[in-house]
Amino acid sequence: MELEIQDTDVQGWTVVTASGEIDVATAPELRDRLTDLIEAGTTRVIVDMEDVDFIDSTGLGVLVGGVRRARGSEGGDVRLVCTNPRILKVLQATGLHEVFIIGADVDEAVSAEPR
Amino acid sequence: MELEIQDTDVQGWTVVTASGEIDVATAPELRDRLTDLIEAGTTRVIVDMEDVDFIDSTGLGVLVGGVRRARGSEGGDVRLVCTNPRILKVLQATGLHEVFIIGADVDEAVSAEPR
Amino acid sequence: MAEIVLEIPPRLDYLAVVRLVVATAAALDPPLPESRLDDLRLAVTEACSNAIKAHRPEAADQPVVISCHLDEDRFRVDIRDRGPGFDPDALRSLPAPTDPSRLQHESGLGIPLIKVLTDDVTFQPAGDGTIVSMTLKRPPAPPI
Amino acid sequence: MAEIVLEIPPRLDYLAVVRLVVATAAALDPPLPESRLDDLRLAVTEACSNAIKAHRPEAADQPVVISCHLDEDRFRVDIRDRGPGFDPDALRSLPAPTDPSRLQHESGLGIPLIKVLTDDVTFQPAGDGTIVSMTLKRPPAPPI
Ligand SMILES: Nc1ncnc2c1ncn2[C@@H]1O[C@H](COP(=O)(O)OP(=O)(O)O)[C@@H](O)[C@H]1O
Ligand SMILES: Nc1ncnc2c1ncn2[C@@H]1O[C@H](COP(=O)(O)OP(=O)(O)O)[C@@H](O)[C@H]1O
Repeated sequence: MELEIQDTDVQGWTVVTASGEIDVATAPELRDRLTDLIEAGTTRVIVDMEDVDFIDSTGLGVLVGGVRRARGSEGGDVRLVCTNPRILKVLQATGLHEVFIIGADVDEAVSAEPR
Repeated sequence: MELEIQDTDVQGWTVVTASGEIDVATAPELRDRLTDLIEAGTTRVIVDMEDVDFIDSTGLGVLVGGVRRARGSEGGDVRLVCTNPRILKVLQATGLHEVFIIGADVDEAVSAEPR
Repeated sequence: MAEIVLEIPPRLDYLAVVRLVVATAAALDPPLPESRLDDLRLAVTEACSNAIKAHRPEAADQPVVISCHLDEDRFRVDIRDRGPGFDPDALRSLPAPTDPSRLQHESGLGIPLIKVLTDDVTFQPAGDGTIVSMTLKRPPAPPI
Repeated sequence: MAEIVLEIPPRLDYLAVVRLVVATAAALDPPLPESRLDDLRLAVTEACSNAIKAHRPEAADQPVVISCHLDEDRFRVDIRDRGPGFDPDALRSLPAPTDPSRLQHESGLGIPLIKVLTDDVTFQPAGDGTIVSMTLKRPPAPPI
């Protein structure tokens, strides 16, 4: 798994672009990065999953933890960019598509109604 | 392994483009195609190996057999197009770079001096 | 019936190897369709990561054994660990996705996922550990 | 020292799986360099295809066993078959490439290749078969 972090100029959202395989072996790195961002006050985070080809339950759990921490702050959230049917299928199979706000691109994720 | 056979307009040479892995499991198909061509009188054959990422001793043996059969006819040969260092290394390790005529492209292979 | 067996040390960085082997075995003739290979890769990852964790710390020097059974009409993979065992029926289910307390749970998705992704799964206590057996059916061969 | 073991049916269409597993194991920390992974893939293919052929026809239902031994300074892979055994020192060497009779030989390149590609190889008779042990040294770790 590779991670890249980029500020956007859209309403203070920060984009974390993940690529490769997010599994129990690599997910801790994603957890650390998300936690660091949120604790440092960057509570609006988009995780761009367009280049992720595999995610397991540990990876999903890291995203759930991120959402919980981010939503603890006014206006905070961790949202996903994802159109890959493989990954969408796993989000659906776990019901997590009802937990996360998922957009087809960063603009769509940013402009969605909060949950 | 995939094979594609194309006539060229260069001096009656026919190009067999191989791709993928040529190993003991897939080489028999290459052997059959080469033997069919040569027995049908197409004794000038270029095997384009630019998209081959693996070849084992059985694959090399098939090429040696092809060279023997083709050189049995006046002006016949099986020549290789190969610039991939992985494959060139194996040709060198076996001394077969001194048996085959190897070009960087079809033109170079066709215009080389016969051995 | 062919059988492929893989033994790995109980370390999470071997999971990528396991996925590769199992998916490659399942793609052999007659192959599982691509989308079922995805299901298999994920189900195997979940079962195998549970197995690896179950080896800590007592069985850290014992292998986790993955065996693939290739039948005409089904593909079965067994994951055998030397862990303490567990009762799969005693696991608490997660709150509904719409329940705000769902966000409190970062784990517990593995076995529910395995159940959704496979056509059949069994958890058998095996003396000194557990065998998780997962089956995916192959699609019927097209008529000739 | 970690160990990865793979058992396969003696069928040539499993060679691609073997290459994958062995190369993936050797790419684990500390990884062999890419060009040595190529050497390893080819050497393992040669040894394993000899092992598979040696199972015909008597041992067609017995597995070929590939085990990888991951040490700090070297990677070793053993291929164990249940074939009739052979004497590697009795093999005739091939004519020189410049000798026209070289073209008469379409086989016999496997073991010479293994010897060139590995840092060490041994062929041990093992009761009911042969163990071919191939070692590739890892490059020394860069100074910190
Ligand atoms: N092979 C196993 N051996 C022992 N315990 C296991 C095994 N598989 C699962 N478990 C237990 O079941 C629990 C639930 O597993 P799972 O649904 O995969 O979620 P998670 O691994 O995220 O906790 C694990 O936390 C563990 O306690
Ligand atoms: N594991 C083995 N068991 C029995 N015989 C073997 C084994 N490996 C090699 N041999 C014998 O050695 C010969 C030479 O092997 P090799 O150099 O790989 O060339 P090839 O396989 O093309 O004949 C084989 O033909 C076979 O008779």
